[in-house]
Amino acid sequence: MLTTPETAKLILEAALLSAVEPLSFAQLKMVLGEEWQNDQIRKLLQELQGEWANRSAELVQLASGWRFRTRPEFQPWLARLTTEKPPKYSRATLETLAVIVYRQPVTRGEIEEIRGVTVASSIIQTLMARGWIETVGHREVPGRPALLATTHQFLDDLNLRSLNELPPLSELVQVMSQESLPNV
Amino acid sequence: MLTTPETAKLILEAALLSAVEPLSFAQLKMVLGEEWQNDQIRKLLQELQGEWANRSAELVQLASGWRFRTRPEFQPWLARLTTEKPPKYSRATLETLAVIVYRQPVTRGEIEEIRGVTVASSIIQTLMARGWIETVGHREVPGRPALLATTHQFLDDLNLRSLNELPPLSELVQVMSQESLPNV
Amino acid sequence: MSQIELSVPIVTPLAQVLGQPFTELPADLYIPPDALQIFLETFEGPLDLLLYLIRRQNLDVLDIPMATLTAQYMQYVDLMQAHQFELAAEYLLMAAVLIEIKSRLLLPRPVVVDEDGFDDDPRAALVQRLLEYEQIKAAAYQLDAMPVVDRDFAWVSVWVEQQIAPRLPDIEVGDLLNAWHSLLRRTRLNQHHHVTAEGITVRQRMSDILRRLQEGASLPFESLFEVNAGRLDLVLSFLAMLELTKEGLVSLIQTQPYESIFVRLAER
Repeated sequence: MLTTPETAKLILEAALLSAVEPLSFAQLKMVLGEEWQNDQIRKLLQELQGEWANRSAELVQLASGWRFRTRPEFQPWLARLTTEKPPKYSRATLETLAVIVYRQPVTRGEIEEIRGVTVASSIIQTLMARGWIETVGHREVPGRPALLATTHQFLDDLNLRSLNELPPLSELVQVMSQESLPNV
Repeated sequence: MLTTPETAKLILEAALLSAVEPLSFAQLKMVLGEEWQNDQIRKLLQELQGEWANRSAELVQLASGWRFRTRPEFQPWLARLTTEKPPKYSRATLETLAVIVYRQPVTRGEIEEIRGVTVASSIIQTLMARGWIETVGHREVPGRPALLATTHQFLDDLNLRSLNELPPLSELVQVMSQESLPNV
Repeated sequence: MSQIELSVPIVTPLAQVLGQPFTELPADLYIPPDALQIFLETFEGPLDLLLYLIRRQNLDVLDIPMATLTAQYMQYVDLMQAHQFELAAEYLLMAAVLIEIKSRLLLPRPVVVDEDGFDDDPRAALVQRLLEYEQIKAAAYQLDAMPVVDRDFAWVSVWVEQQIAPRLPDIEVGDLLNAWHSLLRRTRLNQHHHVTAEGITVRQRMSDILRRLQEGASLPFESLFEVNAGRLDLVLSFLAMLELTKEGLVSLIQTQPYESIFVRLAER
C-alpha cells in the first residue's frame, strides 16, 4: 500500500493513540511497512510531537518506546473520574526504591545496610506488584540473595527514557528540611 | 477552578483520550465541574468533533457515552501490531485451489480424481465465499456437476495480472524432479 | 547498654545483634501511645534519627561531637525501649556503635595514617553511612516529586474499532505452487491418474469462454476472439475452444457450409 507522508503520520498517530503499551521504533516501522526509512519515520515522529504541543496530550519517548500521555496539568480534572486514589508510597517504600534505583543491582541485605533498618517483605512485594522492580539474578554468597533492579516499566511510568535522566546522587544532597518533625 | 472554554475543551479531550470506557455526559460534566452548563458542554463536544475531523481518530457518541476511536481506514495498519498469527488455509484447501487454478474449468469429481481423496463441501464453500472461485458452467454428464474456475478477484488478491504469471507446469515438473521442494 | 558487645562491626547485618539482652525491657516508663506512634512514623531508623539530631543542631557531619550526639540519641532509645518498640533492636545496635566510637575517641591513640593518607578517625565509617543515607533520602524525596502515571498523568488509550469482518487467511503464489507440487508428487506415485503438463493460460481461457456462454444461448464463433489482442491471444482462444469441444463442454454449430459458426454450451 502506497502512502503519502501525511497519511503515514496519521497512521502513526492512530497506532500511538490506540496502543496499550509504548510502541517501539521497530513496531512503528512494522506498522508503516518496510518501504519507510528510519530517518523518515523519525521525522514523522518529530512532526507529530510538534503538532501535539499545547494540546491535551503529548507524545513522549520512554524507555520502551513512544506513547501519548495526557499533560500533567489536566490531572486534577481527570482524577475526578476515579474514586480510587493512586497509591501513595511510604517513606520506607520510597527509600527502598531509591536505593534500588541508584545502587542496582542490589540485594535486600545491602538495602538494609544503607537504610540501617530491616526492609519489610511487604515493601519489596509492593514494588514488585507495581512492576517497578524485579529480580535480575542472585549474589553468589550463602543464601544466594536475589539481586533487585528497576524495570523498563518503572522508567515508563515515570516518563523517563533511561536512568540517566535522573539527577546523580551527588547532586541530590540537599538538606531535607525536617523542621516539621515533632520533638519527641 | 476557573477555566476558559478553550481549556475546558482540552480537559474534555484529555479525559476522552485517556478513558478506557465511553464517558457519559454526566461523567464529562463531573470532570468539568458543576459551573458548566449542559449546553456549553455539548457545544464543546461538537467543536471537538469538528477539530478531529480528518484526523487519525474521531470522537463518536455511542449509546453509553462519548469516546474517541481510531478511524476504520487505519485498521489494516494497526492490525500489523497484533501478534496473533494470521489464519491459514488447510493443505486440503490449498491443494483444491491449486487444482482449480491449474486445471480449470474443473468439476469437483475431477479434483477428487487428481487429489485421490474426497473434497469436502466446506472447502468449496470456503473458496467460493472468499470470492476466489466460481461456477462457470456445468459438465453435461449425469448430475451436471458444476465447472469451477478462478475469478478475477483471485488474481487481484494474489496481485497477479493473469495466471500467466504463475510458472508454467512444465517448469514445475522439472523443479519437482529435483526433489528440493518443501513439503507443505 | 554495657551489655552490648562493642566490637560489632558497623557493616554487619543488623539482625545478628538481635540478642537476648534486649528481650526484657524496663516496663516502668510511660510514653503516651500517640507520641510513640508519631515517633514511629517520623523516623526511618537509627540513621534517620541521627541525621535529624545532627541537622537540628547544625552539627558538622564531618566532625560530629560524639558525646553530645550519643547522649541525645540515648534519650530517644530509652523512650523506645520503654515501649518494647520492635525497631528498638536496630536503634540499640546504633547505640552500641555510637558508644564504641565515643570510647575509641576517648582512648589515647597514636597518629596513624592509612595507605590512602587519611587519618584513621573512628567516626569515618559512621559519617560515610550517614552521608550515603542522606543521599538516598534526598533521592527518595526526588522520586516522589516526579510525575508518575495515574497520579500525575494518564496514558492515552483510544479505542480501536473492532474489525467487522473476521481476518481471512492470505496466501501467496508460493503456497499455491507448494500445494501443487505435493499433489503432483503424490499423483506420480499413482500413475493411473493422468496429469499432464498443460498451459495454464489455455485453461484460464476455457473458463472465460464458459463464463461468456452462460450469458447468451449461443455466440458467433468470431465473437469469442479478441481480434486486436494479437496472434498469440487468438491461438490461445482457439486452443481453449478446441479443448472445450474435446471435453464436450461446448458445441460448435454450423448450419451450412461457409455459414457462421455458433458456439454454445453443450447439451445432452
